[in-house]
Amino acid sequence: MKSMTYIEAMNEALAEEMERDPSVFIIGEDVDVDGGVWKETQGLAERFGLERVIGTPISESAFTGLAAGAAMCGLRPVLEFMYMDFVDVAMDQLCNQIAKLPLMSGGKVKMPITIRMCGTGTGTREAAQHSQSLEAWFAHIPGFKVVMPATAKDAKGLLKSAIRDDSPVVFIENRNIYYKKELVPEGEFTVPIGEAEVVQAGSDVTVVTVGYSRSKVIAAIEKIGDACSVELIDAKTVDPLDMKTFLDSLAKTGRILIVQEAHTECGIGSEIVRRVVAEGFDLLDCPPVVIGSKNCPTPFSPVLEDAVIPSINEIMGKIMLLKQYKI
Amino acid sequence: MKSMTYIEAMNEALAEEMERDPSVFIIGEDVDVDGGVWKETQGLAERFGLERVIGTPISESAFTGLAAGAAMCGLRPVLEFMYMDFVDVAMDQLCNQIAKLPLMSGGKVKMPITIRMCGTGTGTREAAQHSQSLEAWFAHIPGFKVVMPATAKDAKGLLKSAIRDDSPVVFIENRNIYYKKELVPEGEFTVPIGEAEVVQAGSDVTVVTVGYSRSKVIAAIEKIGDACSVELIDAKTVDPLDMKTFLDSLAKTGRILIVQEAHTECGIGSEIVRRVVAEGFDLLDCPPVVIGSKNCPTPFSPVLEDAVIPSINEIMGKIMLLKQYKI
Amino acid sequence: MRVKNKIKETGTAEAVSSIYKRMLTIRRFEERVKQLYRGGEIYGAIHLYIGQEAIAVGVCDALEDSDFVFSTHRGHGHYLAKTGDVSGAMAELMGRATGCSKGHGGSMHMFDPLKGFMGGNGIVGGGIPLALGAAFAAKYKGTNAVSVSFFGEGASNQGTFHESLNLAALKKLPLIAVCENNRYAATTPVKASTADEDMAKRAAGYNVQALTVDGNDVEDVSQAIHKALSHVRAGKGPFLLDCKTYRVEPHCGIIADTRPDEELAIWRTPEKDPLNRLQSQHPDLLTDKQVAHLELEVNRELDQAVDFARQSPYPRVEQFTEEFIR
Amino acid sequence: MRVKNKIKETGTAEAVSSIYKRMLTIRRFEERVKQLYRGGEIYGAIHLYIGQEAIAVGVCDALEDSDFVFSTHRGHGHYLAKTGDVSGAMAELMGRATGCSKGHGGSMHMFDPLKGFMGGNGIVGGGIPLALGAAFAAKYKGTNAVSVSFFGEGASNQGTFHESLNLAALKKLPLIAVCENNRYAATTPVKASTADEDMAKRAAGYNVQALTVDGNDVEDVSQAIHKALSHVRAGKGPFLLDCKTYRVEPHCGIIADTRPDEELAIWRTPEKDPLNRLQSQHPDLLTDKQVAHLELEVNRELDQAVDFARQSPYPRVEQFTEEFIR
Ligand SMILES: Cc1ncc(C[n+]2csc(CCOP(=O)(O)OP(=O)(O)O)c2C)c(N)n1
Ligand SMILES: Cc1ncc(C[n+]2csc(CCOP(=O)(O)OP(=O)(O)O)c2C)c(N)n1
Ligand SMILES: [Mg+2]
Ligand SMILES: [Mg+2]
Repeated sequence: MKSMTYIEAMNEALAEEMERDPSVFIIGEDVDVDGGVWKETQGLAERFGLERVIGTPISESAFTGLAAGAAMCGLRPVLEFMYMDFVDVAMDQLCNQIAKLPLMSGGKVKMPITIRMCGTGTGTREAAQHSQSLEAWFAHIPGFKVVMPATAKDAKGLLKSAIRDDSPVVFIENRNIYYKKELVPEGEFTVPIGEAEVVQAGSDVTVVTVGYSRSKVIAAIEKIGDACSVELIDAKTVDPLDMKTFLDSLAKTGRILIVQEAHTECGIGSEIVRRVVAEGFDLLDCPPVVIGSKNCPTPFSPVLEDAVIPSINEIMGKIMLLKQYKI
Repeated sequence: MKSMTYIEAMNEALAEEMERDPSVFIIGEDVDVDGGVWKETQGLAERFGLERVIGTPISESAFTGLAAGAAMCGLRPVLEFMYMDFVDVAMDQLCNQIAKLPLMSGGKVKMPITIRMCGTGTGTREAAQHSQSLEAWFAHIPGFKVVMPATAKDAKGLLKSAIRDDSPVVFIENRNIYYKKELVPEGEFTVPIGEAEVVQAGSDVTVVTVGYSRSKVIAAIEKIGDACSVELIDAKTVDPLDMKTFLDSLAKTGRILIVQEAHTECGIGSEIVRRVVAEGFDLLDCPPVVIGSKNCPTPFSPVLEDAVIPSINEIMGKIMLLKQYKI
Repeated sequence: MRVKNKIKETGTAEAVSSIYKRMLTIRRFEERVKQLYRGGEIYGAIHLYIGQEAIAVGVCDALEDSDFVFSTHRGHGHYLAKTGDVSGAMAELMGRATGCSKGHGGSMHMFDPLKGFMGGNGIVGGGIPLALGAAFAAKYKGTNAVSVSFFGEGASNQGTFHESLNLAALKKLPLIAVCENNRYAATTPVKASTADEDMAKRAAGYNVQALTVDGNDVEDVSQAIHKALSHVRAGKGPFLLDCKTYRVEPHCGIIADTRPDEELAIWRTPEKDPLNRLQSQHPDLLTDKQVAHLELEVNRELDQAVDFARQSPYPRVEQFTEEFIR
Repeated sequence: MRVKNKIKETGTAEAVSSIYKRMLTIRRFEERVKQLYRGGEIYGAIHLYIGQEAIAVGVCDALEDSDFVFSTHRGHGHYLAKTGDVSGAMAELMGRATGCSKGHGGSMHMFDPLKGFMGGNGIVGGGIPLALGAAFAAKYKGTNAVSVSFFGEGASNQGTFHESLNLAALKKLPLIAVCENNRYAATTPVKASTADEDMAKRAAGYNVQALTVDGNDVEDVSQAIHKALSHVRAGKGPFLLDCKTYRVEPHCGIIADTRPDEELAIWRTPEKDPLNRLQSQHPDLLTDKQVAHLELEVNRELDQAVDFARQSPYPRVEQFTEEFIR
């Protein structure tokens, strides 16, 4: 194991994959000269040349389409949005083109693209247009896989899997964990898409985390201490969902909480609830609960932002509520 | 009551609202000269002038923003997308601007815009880029109201309510019912946003329909006949949801099916399930079920399209399954 | 069945007759489609290419199989001109498993990547960035391929047009942007959609070279595309062709045509018609008798294509489910 | 508190000193913001306007309260120039209830619609279509108002730029597009983002008139905006100003500046600095002593604004919940 940040882990994944496969290239704003505004591509232009590390103008539709067209011709682009919120300007290329062309062509066209959503997150007072976690949009549109690594290890392993996957993979990062050092296995490894991880076994309540919320839930569990035995599952991939892992846990606990940073309505949590009740109704001792951001655009002022995004207190409260729920 | 089509009913609503309020104007592709490709604005340019019925180039981002800017200055635009699928090219103006500016301005800016999603629907062999029902995207983003009228009467009444509303309202139409004659009350009336309708009372199973699926469910109920007493509820508004009406019905039946045209994953159905289990867990005799389009882009060939969109048979099957479900 | 879709020599009798035949194939194909659509054998959204044949054929004749074409909602002509695959197109329109997209795509989504046909597009302006991507791939791999993006004058008002031309120019990509200015976008006339319809002026904003072309004259198209190709293949960056033409048919199935008769009449004359035009330019190389013979040949090929499509099976739901539903 | 943000006369001592003072207010405001950001009292994403003061002040000086301004992520200068509201801006940056957006918006989302300031924007290119809408509303209502859209050279590569200019030209809307070409978009130099950085050439593609402006010379900006205004107010359609300037600060809080020192040095000279420039153009009307006096005045006003913001309450969660959470 070695100690590195989420950003460094992804950077290493990119370098390894570019080394391994000359069809892999990187495209996005500012990725070339200075290694990206998050330092996510640092050193790659020097190492692999400006032919493979392509800085672009602020033209997300065009460069997303560029990646798509290149993928149709056999390349493996890694495409970057500087913040996930900016995907709104390129939704057509993503959802009408990238997601649909493989089917519409009768399978004649492949779309091996990794779409990195950099800088996703809340809590840094960047206001409504820089605070969205839009995984549910992509889970709603058939054609994508959607992953949300919450650790440096998963960031590296899932990024490598995404790059090797023949489907378009939406890869959602979180800016709050970019620069924290963590332990990552040395050398070559991948983390499979489609598998959740039981981070901590427990018997009272199952908590499924989506992306960054893992950190908040771990903090909540620490505070709760012995008062509740939580089985913590990091979903990691939100499309397709690893229902088996969720249901196996539910069979033990009978109680499930899903925590996401995104707005609750029509989010991944709602989808997990739909499937949990459809596939595990008899396992439930109480209603599944979802915690997400409240139903308003994210306000700037810290007092307001803290009130609308999931908090450790809210998570603790709901965990205890679930534990104590009597049918 | 008079007999008119969904298109005629909306046309009448537009004319009445333009007559009533000079700040109402219409903007969209082809809406001016020939009355729109669906004939939805027929006669309006002649009657109200080309200053108030604005045809545009194929520049959805710019004319959506135009409507938004005009609304910020006190006008009440009715904005048209020729097909709902084309919103992808204007998602930023819709979701980052229109939905968020009222909050980000501390309430200083209002966005009284009606966003008509014309020509939504499946079943007409228009393939993957002309077959999407994207209400869940807008329900996921705070700041919109979202309505989906399924009858000519509701089309008229909800369109008038939408135009008068100070929030942006996403108004989703369905092309399959555009030209069918139905009875509509004469003269001035509105249908309130946020209220579902119990279309038919019943005691065995609650079926909630989202938009056009109402027609399919009615056909299924007719076929089922006496075999099951269905309480049919047309959600009409999908954001905010009229949970009270759903839960009141569930209290009678204990069983609930939700039918939507959209893809199932992270759709309105999933959201309704989340809330039904959260707010009415004890009322449930069996797991809530959602029927939506299968998890692939909509294929062109009729045999394939029919296999992936909700069918009357599938609806019948699920209704009977719910009725017979033993805990 | 595939018909021959490319010749090497030009100006010879064989070349003229081959070009003529390919334009005729598109014309008659589209007329059949219209009939079959009315008869209920073809469905969905159908946009006919009638009247614009010179552009598709003139451009594609100059391309290799290894060059890429990205098409639009009005793509039958582009598909036929690039691939020559009449049967695959017809079967696709009838939703059959033998269709060029296995019946999954339909009229707006025909594909034949092996022949460099990278798909139609149901989203106006949606294909331009994709074409940019193929141009990028060609440069990345160091092949000599070019990427051609067809789009209408209506599409030139989408943001993707602007972004893609700028990016192509910056990165000196081998992109040829072919604007088919047929004077209408659905019911909207060009003067109501495009503040200045001279695309060369738009191209100049990105330092992109451009030529204005008579889109009803296949020889003019041909000259222009060859100029564009030598520019682009020399690594000098993108090129734009602004082809002036006219949409003689209504926009598509569902929309009535309310354009003034006088206007339509101008564009329905033999002088404007790209087929007559070519023949009149080469009366010696292409006699009436030869034309009559080509008519017979094309009709026979289309009969075969329609039969092929009709006899083809629909896609199998189980197989589709297995392969595409997650 | 609001500082005076408009004068009628030009070329007089009062006018020059007023313009100077407004530029100085922006400069010193931004310097305070930098300090307060480092000190943790201001947070979020902060993009400073230092070095571009001549553009905001030159443009806004020519506008009425009833004219509209749509700004960008780099909007403090525009806000101050249009509204004069130093306290509301400072309180907003500190997330207070007294902020111009009640603390809901922050640096990129300042609003004062009553003064015609229609908001910043966190999405590059996002504000241009909105500005088009205000121009439309002005024409619709028959007022004589104009709508000004500020944007960077980076934003000129977004599709919205293209679509909005075309639409404004078609509908002859009173839109003034002000491009602030500060030669960088984050770390990307203009030559890597914009195939031809002459915006007038882009404008020509839509038959839109344009002027190239020295964005560091407030008098040049002023002349240009007055020309634009008379064109636009006469109903002749949109106008574009291409203001050449330089971003002397790093892009924003989080991003290190790796530009070559020699390049930065060129733009940090007194000749380039818009404040020095104005004074050197009018040494008689604006003496060093007067400048020193203005410094004092501006600093006092900023002290007050900082105090005001610090003493202001945060927004109340209950009230916010009531009003905004559905
Ligand atoms: C983004 C988008 N907006 C609108 C449409 C509907 N539509 C289909 S074709 C068309 C007209 C296109 O005009 P043009 O680009 O000139 O091509 P033409 O039809 O003339 O060949 C329109 C408006 C669409 N398919 N996609
Ligand atoms: C759609 C979108 N893409 C990217 C960004 C990130 N971003 C913010 S400012 C900026 C640079 C903008 O450059 P320019 O338009 O020249 O304005 P400047 O910062 O130079 O004032 C970028 C890339 C964004 N906010 N929105
Ligand atoms: Mg056209
Ligand atoms: Mg800039």
